[in-house]
Amino acid sequence: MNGESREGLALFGGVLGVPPKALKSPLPASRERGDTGGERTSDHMQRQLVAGRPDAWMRLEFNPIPTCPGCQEPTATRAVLDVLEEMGMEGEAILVPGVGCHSLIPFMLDLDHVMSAHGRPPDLASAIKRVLGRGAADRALPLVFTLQGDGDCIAIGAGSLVNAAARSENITVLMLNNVNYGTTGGQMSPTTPLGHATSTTPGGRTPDYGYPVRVPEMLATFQGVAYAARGAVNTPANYQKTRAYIKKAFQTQMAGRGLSMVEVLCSCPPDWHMTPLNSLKWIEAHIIPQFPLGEFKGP
Amino acid sequence: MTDIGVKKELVAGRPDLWLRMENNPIPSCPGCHEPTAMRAILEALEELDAVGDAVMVVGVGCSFAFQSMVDLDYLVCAHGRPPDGASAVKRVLKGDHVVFTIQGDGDCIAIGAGALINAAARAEKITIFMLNNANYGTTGGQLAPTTPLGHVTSTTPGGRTPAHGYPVRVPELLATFQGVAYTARGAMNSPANYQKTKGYIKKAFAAQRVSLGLSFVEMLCACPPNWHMTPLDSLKWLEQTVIPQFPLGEFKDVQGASGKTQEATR
Amino acid sequence: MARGEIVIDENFCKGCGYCSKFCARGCIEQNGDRFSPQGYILAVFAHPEKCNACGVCAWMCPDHAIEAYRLVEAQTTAHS
Amino acid sequence: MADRLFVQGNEAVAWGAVSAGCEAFFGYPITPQNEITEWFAREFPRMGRVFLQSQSETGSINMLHGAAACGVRAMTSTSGPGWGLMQEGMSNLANAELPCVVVLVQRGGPGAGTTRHAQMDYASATHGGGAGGYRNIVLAPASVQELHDFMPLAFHLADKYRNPVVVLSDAILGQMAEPLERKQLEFEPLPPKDWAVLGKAHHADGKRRGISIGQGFIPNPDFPTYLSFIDHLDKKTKQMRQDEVRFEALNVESARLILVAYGSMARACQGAMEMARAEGLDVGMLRPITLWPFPSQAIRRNIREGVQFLVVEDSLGQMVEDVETAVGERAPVHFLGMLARHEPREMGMIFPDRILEKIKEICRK
Repeated sequence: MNGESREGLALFGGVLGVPPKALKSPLPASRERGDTGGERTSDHMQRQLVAGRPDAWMRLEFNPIPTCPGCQEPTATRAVLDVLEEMGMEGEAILVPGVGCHSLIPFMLDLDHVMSAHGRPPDLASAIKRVLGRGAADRALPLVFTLQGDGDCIAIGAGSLVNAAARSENITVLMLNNVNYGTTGGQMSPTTPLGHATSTTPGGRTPDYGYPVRVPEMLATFQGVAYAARGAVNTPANYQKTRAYIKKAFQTQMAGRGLSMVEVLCSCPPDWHMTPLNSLKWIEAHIIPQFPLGEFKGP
Repeated sequence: MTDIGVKKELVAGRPDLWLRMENNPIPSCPGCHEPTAMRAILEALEELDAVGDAVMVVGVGCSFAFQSMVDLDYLVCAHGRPPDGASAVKRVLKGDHVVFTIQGDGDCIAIGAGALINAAARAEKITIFMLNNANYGTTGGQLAPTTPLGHVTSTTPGGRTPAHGYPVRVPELLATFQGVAYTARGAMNSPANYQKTKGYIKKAFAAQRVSLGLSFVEMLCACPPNWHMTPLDSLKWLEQTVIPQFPLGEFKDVQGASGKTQEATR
Repeated sequence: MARGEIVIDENFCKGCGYCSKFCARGCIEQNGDRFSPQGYILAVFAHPEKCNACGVCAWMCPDHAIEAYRLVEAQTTAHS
Repeated sequence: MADRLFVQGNEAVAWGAVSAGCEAFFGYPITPQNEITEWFAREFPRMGRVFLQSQSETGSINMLHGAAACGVRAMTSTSGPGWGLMQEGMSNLANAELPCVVVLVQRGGPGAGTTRHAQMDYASATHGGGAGGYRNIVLAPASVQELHDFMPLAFHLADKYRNPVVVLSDAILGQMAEPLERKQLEFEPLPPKDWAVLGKAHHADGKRRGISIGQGFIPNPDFPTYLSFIDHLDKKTKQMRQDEVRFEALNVESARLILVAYGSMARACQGAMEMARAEGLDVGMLRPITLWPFPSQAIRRNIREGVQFLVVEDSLGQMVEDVETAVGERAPVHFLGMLARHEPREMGMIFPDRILEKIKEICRK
């Protein structure tokens, strides 16, 4: 992917079947944060940007983001980008996505990334951190983080995750937990809560299929894990807390204290067979009780 | 030399389940504790009268050799995959079977971490025995995830430091899973520890029999050749260096398991 | 009270409704009158007078379709 | 920097990697390649280079993926069962077009097989076992010196084509010791790795870099469609087939019988050839050095009236199929496999006199 350009991203139009033509975005093509843009409203007021697309989010001029309506993975990604911007670390950040719905997100981010095989991002991230973070004089320490789904992280990738924790790798693992396999159509994953119906547990998950895995709690038992937390983005308050967790995780990594991990609960309305708004209620009522929010191991 | 009227009674010999290999010793190194651990498991099976129902699933490592030495039905899986094989055996057989795996530490938590974690997540009614000798014995003593800090291996010639990470404590790790009924860690270095470990093994089997969930027992074993020690020194090393980093005891025993254990034992 | 304004990128909106749910002041509506080019029911900035530029709608929009602005008195130094 | 050492084949691999400028090694213990992993564990940290022991071969190959994406020369080594676990990664590395080197020290299969010597991984190394559609250059050294020399070559070819390269050793070569002359090999200059992922702040043009295993699946400016990516792979594969075929031919011009063998078996065959020629038999030998691309042309060029081929492999016959394909119906192809080991035990080897017996048997007919 040499010389990748923004124009190339219009190619997603081919994927989504939308003709790339004159749909004009009302947003200015480029702007600076806090820039008034010279635009004045009629009553001599000026506009100041409060919250927009994060700068690292590349514009897809002709298309929406290729996720389902109400999917919160881009929301979780926004929290990550906000933190990167706050820390001024966008230039040193290397993102390692796995395979799942979130695999598409890095293509839209203006960050260096290496896509991994299903479940293996901790392996790649370990190697990248050790190769680039050798204390060479000509570069700052890289900020290496993975972006994984729940299936990627703890089903197919459990071995990689556990052993990265055992080796106390200085990386950050971000797990977007939508409690099922979203990409393949909503099958049971190890994090599916009891009672949650999926296409492979049509009557709802029962203890016969085991119990949901609580990853931050599990990782907190490792001596080599420095930070483990679980957040959600279903309300503005939870969003802000999650953002704080991610920031702490990144700071833990930059301080070289060991592996840091943040799980983010995300909604998946189509595979839960719910409207987006009902899915937020479902998170509040059925998922958070089985996956308590908070920090489980901290600096 | 027995007097008339006095009968010789065997107190301890080879377990009945140990297949006699008349002309050969057991193919493990002098001082290796893995056959001791196997003896504890076999005795526990006999005491629980579970021999006929037992299926052993073996991984790859020094414990690989048990397949030819133990008079039990067995299945050998790929490196690290015995929890997968055992899960299927338990679910397919459906009856009152006692399905257990024998794995080394590398097999169990390095290459097989994914299989182990997901068997725990599925709350499989199987028992997993991890024989922890703190290194990769079969391939010549390399670093394992369970190598204690300071321990010299052939891939950490200066001793394990935090740069290589910290040793994984598997029973403590598994205890966080809702689907895990019983976890414990025993050692083979003294008669007292042997007896305690056998108790843990029996509880683990009992938890499986009453379908409480996955049960797990780690057994600390000496590996004199790869530790570059005499067998006796290796016992001291186990006592002084390994056990302080791997505390012995039970880490999870879901409510009622102990009570039901007695019942199942009877 | 601070005054605000939001801009919804209609090409990006997928009509999930999170913005209107989390707008504490009820500025955003989805009344089914307007559709995006992809056919989603658009969120509409129906009550600009109520907006206080908190930015929550923009955070909670998974599709990054919203930009929220605060309205401030025009500076004399600002370009005209 | 030429200096002479007396080392095992497995250590020669490590010295070769060092002279190639390898910066990172990721490994997992498996017999019979442990000496490689242990050498790197001992020496690399001292050199300020990266050594990391993975949790499995799946981990090794994916760590290699990460290191290669950073643009450094990185390698791993394994044996048969580990090679099986690496197939996923090999396919992904080929899709992501990442250069790296895998040293495969063969042992007996299938399954866990035996830790003793055999040549059982020819087919999976040359024809691949991951998600299909990729090709790797496979180099087959036959001496400790070549184990050293082929490492810089392998890294060079990997960088040249942005493709993984396999060095196919075996337990005999890995465990035997021979004199080794350490030297720096020179190759044509390579383009800079401006695709490497380093963090956005570290690129001259300020644009991001991305490495994907979904090239062709997820469009990018270089490959907007799947077929455009496949077309690129096709060109690359054809160029490798055209430019990278390597082999060694001994006395083939006039030979009535041509031996075909690679790796440790090529050495046994060379001995057998010399013994046969001393007895007046007109025997030649052709040793493929690249197993893929396979030197089919070289074999075809030597088909003349009355010529026959004898393939010797320490397996049940894998390369023989490629020789048969190259020869077709135009000459008889004979085979001598691992069942011809000199004693019916797993430690046995195929010795030159056993090959000579077979040569005589063929020539007598």
